[in-house]
Amino acid sequence: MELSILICGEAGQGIQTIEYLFPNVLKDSGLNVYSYKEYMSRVRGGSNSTLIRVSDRPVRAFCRKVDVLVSLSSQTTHLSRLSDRIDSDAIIILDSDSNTKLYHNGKIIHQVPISKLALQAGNKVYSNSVVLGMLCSILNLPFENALSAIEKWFCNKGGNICEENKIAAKLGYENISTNSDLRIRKDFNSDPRVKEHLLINGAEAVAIGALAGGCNFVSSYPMSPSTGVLTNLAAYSREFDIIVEQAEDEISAINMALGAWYAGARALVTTSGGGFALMVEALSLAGAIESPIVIHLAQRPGPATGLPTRTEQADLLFALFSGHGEFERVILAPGNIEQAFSCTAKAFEISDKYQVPVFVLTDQYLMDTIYNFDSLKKVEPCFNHVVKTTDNYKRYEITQDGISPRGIPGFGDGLVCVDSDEHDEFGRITENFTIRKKMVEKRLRKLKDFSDEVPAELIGNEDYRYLILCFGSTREIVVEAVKDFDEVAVVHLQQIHPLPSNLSRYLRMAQKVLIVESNATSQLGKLIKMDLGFNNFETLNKYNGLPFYVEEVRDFAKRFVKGEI
Amino acid sequence: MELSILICGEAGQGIQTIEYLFPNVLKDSGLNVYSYKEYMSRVRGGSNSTLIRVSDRPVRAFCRKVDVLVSLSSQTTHLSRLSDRIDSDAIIILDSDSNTKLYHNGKIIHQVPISKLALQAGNKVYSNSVVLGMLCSILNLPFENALSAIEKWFCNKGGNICEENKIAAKLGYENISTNSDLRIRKDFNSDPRVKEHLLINGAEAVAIGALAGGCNFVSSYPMSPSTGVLTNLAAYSREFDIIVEQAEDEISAINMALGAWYAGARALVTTSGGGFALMVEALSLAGAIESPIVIHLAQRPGPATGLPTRTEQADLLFALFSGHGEFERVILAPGNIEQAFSCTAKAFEISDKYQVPVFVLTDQYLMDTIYNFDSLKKVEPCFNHVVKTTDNYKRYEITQDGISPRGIPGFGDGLVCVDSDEHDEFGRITENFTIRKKMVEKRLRKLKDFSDEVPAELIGNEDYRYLILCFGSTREIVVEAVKDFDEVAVVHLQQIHPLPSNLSRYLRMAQKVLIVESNATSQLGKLIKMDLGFNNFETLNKYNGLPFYVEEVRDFAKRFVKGEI
Amino acid sequence: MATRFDLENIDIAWCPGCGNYSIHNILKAALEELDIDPKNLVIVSGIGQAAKAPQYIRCNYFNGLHGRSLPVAVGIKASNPNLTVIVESGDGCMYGEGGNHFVHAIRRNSNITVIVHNNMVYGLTKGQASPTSQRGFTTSVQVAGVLNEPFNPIAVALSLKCSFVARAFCGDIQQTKEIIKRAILHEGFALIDIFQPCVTFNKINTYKWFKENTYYMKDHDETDIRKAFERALEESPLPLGVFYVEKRPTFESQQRIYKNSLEPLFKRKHSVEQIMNLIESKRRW
Amino acid sequence: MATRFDLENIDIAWCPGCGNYSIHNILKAALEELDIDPKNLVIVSGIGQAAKAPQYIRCNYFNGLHGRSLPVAVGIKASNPNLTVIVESGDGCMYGEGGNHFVHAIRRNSNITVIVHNNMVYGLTKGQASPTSQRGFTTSVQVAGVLNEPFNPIAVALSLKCSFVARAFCGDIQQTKEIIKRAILHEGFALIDIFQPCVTFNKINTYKWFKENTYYMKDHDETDIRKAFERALEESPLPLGVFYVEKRPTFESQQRIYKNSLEPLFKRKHSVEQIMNLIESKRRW
Ligand SMILES: Cc1ncc(C[n+]2csc(CCOP(=O)(O)OP(=O)(O)O)c2C)c(N)n1
Ligand SMILES: Cc1ncc(C[n+]2csc(CCOP(=O)(O)OP(=O)(O)O)c2C)c(N)n1
Ligand code: SF4
Ligand code: SF4
Ligand SMILES: [Mg+2]
Ligand SMILES: [Mg+2]
Repeated sequence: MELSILICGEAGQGIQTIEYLFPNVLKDSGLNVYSYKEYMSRVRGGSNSTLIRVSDRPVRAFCRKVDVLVSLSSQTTHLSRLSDRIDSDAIIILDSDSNTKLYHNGKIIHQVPISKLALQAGNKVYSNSVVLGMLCSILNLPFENALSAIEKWFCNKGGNICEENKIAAKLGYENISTNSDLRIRKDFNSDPRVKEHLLINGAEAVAIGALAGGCNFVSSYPMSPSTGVLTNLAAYSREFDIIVEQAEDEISAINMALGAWYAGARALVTTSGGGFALMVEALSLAGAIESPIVIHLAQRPGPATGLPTRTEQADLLFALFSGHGEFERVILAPGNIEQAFSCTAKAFEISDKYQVPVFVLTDQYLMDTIYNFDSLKKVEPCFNHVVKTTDNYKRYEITQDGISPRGIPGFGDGLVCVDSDEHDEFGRITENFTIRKKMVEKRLRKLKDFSDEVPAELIGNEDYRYLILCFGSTREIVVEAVKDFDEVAVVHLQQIHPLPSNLSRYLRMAQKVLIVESNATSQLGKLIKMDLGFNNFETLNKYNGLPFYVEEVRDFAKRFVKGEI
Repeated sequence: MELSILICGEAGQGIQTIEYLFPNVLKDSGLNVYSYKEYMSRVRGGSNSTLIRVSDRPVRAFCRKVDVLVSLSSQTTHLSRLSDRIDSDAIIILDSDSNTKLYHNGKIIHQVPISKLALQAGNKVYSNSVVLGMLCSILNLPFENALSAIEKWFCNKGGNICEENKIAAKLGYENISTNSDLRIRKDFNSDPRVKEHLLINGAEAVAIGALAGGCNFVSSYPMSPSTGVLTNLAAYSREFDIIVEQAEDEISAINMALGAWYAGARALVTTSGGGFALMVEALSLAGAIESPIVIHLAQRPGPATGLPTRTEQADLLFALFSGHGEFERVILAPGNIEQAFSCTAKAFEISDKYQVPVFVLTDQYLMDTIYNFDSLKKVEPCFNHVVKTTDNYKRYEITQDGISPRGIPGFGDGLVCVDSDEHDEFGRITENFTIRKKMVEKRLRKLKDFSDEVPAELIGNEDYRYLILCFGSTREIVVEAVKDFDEVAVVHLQQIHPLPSNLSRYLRMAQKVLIVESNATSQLGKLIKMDLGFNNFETLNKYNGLPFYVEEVRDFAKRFVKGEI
Repeated sequence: MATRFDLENIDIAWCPGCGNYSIHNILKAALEELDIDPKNLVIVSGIGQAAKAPQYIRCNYFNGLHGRSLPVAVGIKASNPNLTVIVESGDGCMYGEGGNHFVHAIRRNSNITVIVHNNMVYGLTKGQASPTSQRGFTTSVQVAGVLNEPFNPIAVALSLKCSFVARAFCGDIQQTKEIIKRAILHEGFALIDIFQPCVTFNKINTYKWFKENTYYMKDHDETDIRKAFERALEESPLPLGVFYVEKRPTFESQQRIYKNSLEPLFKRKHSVEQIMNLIESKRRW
Repeated sequence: MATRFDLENIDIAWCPGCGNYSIHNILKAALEELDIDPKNLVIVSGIGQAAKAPQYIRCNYFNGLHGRSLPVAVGIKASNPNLTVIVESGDGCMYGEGGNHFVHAIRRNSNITVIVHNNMVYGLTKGQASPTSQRGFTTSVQVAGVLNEPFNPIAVALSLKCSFVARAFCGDIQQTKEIIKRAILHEGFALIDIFQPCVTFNKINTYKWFKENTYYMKDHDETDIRKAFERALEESPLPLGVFYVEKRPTFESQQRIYKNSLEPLFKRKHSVEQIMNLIESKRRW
């Protein structure tokens, strides 16, 4: 049993509140829930929508199909914008003064006086509560469930707000209950375990993952869609020992973070493509001074400002090759919320251990995705890789594995000297050709023995003939898309660089390989050609700013399996 | 007949003057000359050297072998630093108070009282003139040749300077003539045509190429080894209609240049890896607004500050994948001085025509290389791609080849609107998914029909079994290294992206392929795997900050042909 | 007032009640009164709410990167001094991300007009502190309130001897328009920092607050930089008006190539012969 | 004077006669007199001739990127407030490439000391103009001479209410040393712009020129920012000494985590339990 609900309207009309309250109501009711919002780069007006999927089985992916659409706006422009997602059997509800039906592009529109009911309850801004009531009624949930949500959310705001919102919800609830066309009453099986689940979005998962990784310093500059990680950490800074600084620009942000690592902190920067572009020189600095640094890079469509609030996976090769000169780095791209947490925590450990930059590569889709899940990976105590220095300490001691014990100033008897120029083992500037060569080799040796921190994950039939490869945030979409296919398996990559050693075998076992990426130039495909010499694959790409729909991956995969592609 | 002379000493001791005067003397004497300097990142002191090769045939490459070494310093540290280049048969001359011999590390050192002779002529700083005299004598050139050089250089400086330098040169000349050990007197065949040759370095060639390409605006920030292009253009600005602006930083430099292109100028930025790293966001802007921009990227060893005055080819993949989001670009890497000129001129034409960023990828080796040559490619009148706009002008009109006629403000009846956000055909911001998709495709379509501006160049035996592939500044070194090999040919690439269409055939015709690159990670090799699916090659890499020696490429190629590699 | 700069059928992305609307209207009126030809006008902006402004005016525009409007404008004006070049951006864009260009563009004294929509907050990214946010201002990032000394654009511009320095409040249409007109007519770098309420994210510095905390300078000597600096340091109330004006050669006027003619670069000839001569000269030394 | 900061057998890359040597010696003497432990001292620099300075002192150092010393220093001091953090760089590094950090680090008021070797030229890259180069200064890039208004670091710092602002001349060892000592002891961002002749590339602003064109301020009220600004505008001769001092909370002292203890971040416990509690709290809303 499943239902897919799309709520649309202008920025500022209250979608955000519903998007927060309703999933929580559903979870409290023991139902699985997924939500994702697509929204314009503006604060008021425009046209936004949030998809909420409800199910008695776990749901975790973006889909095209809409069963119920609720428009907070009376403007039909929102419907037009979403028209390719609204099939003829969808129930469409539009705010209106009347309670009658209407036809739009051949579809029936149920008009509900949402804002009128809100006004009746006391204020037009209570529309979101009206809709909450409506949605609860549509799903046949007891009204009490809506009520307790409203109490939690509004009842510390003082005045009549709480009571009036309750009335608004009630009016919405009743409007639907008494409207025979709109009683859907699908019967969901409530699962009591779901009530105990976690419900967070990708941004929170990265932020909490950072804490789990021992992050105690974050310096960044706001940029969608990466800002959520910064604001979450800022909120945690009220209780956790973490310094949160908004820098004057991204260049400052990353240099500050490098200073922090140098002095013994575990620092993070969170940014998006354009901001990261400004950090590239300092990334190379991290390479030169062998400083750890964790970079959360939340991708959005480029080039340049592009589509600031939308999603894409087009910065993979940029992350891999950015920075002048040659030095190592690690790139992790979590596939879902649990992995957003675990990759970020792991990023700090890897970065500290190998003394290389580590990227956590996400995107707007993952940042703004919410679903319920059972648990996160266990938080481990941080292993501190810093050594107490002795007199005559060599920051860049040449070692077999290329990793030199890392000291910090003020801890031990040595001096810690780091230099962006080529340097000797003590960190002092040198132009000696032999030392230069040794230092290049030392820096490039560090990941030679990189054991796979996150192997490629095979999902589905182990005796596959067809393999679908994807990375990062497309995981759940691809998995749902082909879950009922015979002879098809999915391989998902979290560890993009170095590529996990088990990947090549998976690829070569397949008769045909399809690579699914949210970009136009098949960047993972290029990487696989380059790193594995594997050239034999088809590609599916999307780059209009929206994530893949489950359905379009499914349709394409069908044709791929049939040999039509 | 050939002689290889190495002059060494501290920064500030006058090597630079000799390096300027002596090649000119040689050319005026009808001898072919090549020179390259390796020097430390400091203004005084340290240890630098300049290699000058003289020959009666064209010489254009860096070699290990030194026949004559002249040290302007009495310190033997310079000799130690250069010891792997000094064979037992080399004649070593060291400044000293006495005129006697000495043994150092088993080699004979001829002591010549260079600075004493200079002082005798009037001032210690005339050492360079003493050495000039010595060199002319060693080569058995008439003293008059040295004399006229000194007149040209010193005789507008006023006072006794001119006369005293002449005396110094004379003293140097005579010291050698009367020293039987040091009379080398190889007999070179003077070629009168050489006297009419051009003699410029790579930096001048790029600067003049820019003028030839119609460059009339350069905004940059000083950074070795790219500054020479800026200072040359600044010098030309006294006569040419070109605006030269030193920006406050590289971010400003490139944004200024984009403003200049927008208003109808042809703008260049010249920088090195670290400076370019700061331009990456604006590179993406150029991609988004489809602005032409020419970027001269003079590579030096990284990461970070690295070795500021030395050479490397390690920014190839960085140039190729830098910038967030997906957009096209062209990368040209000239192989010698003539190509430095022609590539730069061509870069402006390509950039204007396709409205994409074009890189001219050089390095310190090419910038600081000097040799005589017959002529440069003909200067062509610039074809102005700008259109006069009409009312309702669409800056981003969707066209079949992806290229929209480019208007500029104040020229025609239209308005020219460019936007770093995703935009419609008029350049106005949009979040329409369909338009987004079309614009991505339009931008990526522009180079689909890119006819090879510079095909891969096959040098040597067309019936080769062994192929050596190289790009950019290693051309002349590799060509000289294998010129006497049977069954070996060289393919040199100037056009790195898009790869020229004739490359693949050349590669697949070879039995074995060797790729020679001045970097540690074989970046061209990676590119060829990725773009051509060609995986079957060996590599030779150098990354200590010095260019390849002809000899080391030759030795490696020998072993490669023998099957030892 | 209808102007030649109006666009039809456009969807303006600002919130209802936002101060950007009035700056927008004032600017159009000022341009109209100065009789400027839209085809000869270029508005350059960065990224932010304010930076969307050129999208809503009939003109040429270059809507570039966050923080990078000034170098673009300098490049445009230097390549074609006949264009009227106006920069319009937000406080974060100009003084935060773009701070270094702000400093150095002032030193250059390009003949451009710079209008900063100063709402003391990052609007587009939803309410973080900007360099001009007041101490104690709490946001989702500055959870304990802003700790830094606010950036005083007037004082900084004066310390750089900016040749035209003014502050305005968008709530006062008439005087703001006059200041903008003077700025556009001024030959050299003209800065106008305009107080602009952000009704969504800045609940402290509202229309009311600005009205109550500002006053117009009277009898102020615009040529006295010391006095101007003293005024710039005043905090409550904040002075409005023109702080300082100086006549100084512009960046463009000092370029050799514009000494005899203002012909823009794109109209100048590419002389093959001159280049050939240069090349030939390299056969001798 | 021999100090605990001396290094043996080092090859200093500066030209003979360069002003950097005396700044170097003065700094070592000041540190010695303040009895600072080299192990507790971090010198942060960028890239340039001046920026090589930390290589020649016995201390911890972070020799970072051109222009980026300040954010690094802020990050270090914030992570471990017990370290003495000094920034040493050139005029190009600090006011050119690093201009935006200069502006905003001052606003933050981190407790760091910033020593700028101001030789009014780009030394390491061989003689181009820097932001502080005087008008008319000709170089291989500025072939027609510098056209821009020189950057006045003192005036700019004052306009940002920098909590300690001073100018010195490296030719005067005694007074420069005293200023440096005061700056290091000052709690907050302390700027000392030190005139430093570049004997190789700046033939205008020589030792002699600086001697003849500077004077020490007498009877100057260091707490009066208006007076300080007036002084900062004086051009010939140029005033030396401390222009302005203000006591203001530092960046570090305002951080919640340092309210009760100055324990550096690396010594603080990673509390698995606290994180588990946070995670568990996400099961409820
Ligand atoms: C390099 C970069 N960093 C960050 C951003 C995200 N960003 C867009 S607008 C903005 C702040 C806008 O504030 P302001 O300039 O004051 O304009 P307002 O929206 O308040 O008018 C930021 C941080 C970006 N687009 N580019
Ligand atoms: C990003 C970047 N741009 C440019 C350079 C080249 N560069 C090195 S030092 C320097 C200028 C140095 O001038 P200044 O800071 O005044 O120091 P000085 O050498 O005069 O002491 C420049 C431009 C660089 N290293 N990095
Ligand atoms: S967020 Fe603020 S600045 Fe932006 S449009 Fe709304 S009110 Fe105006
Ligand atoms: S170039 Fe100038 S600043 Fe650099 S070391 Fe020499 S004299 Fe000093
Ligand atoms: Mg703002
Ligand atoms: Mg300097």
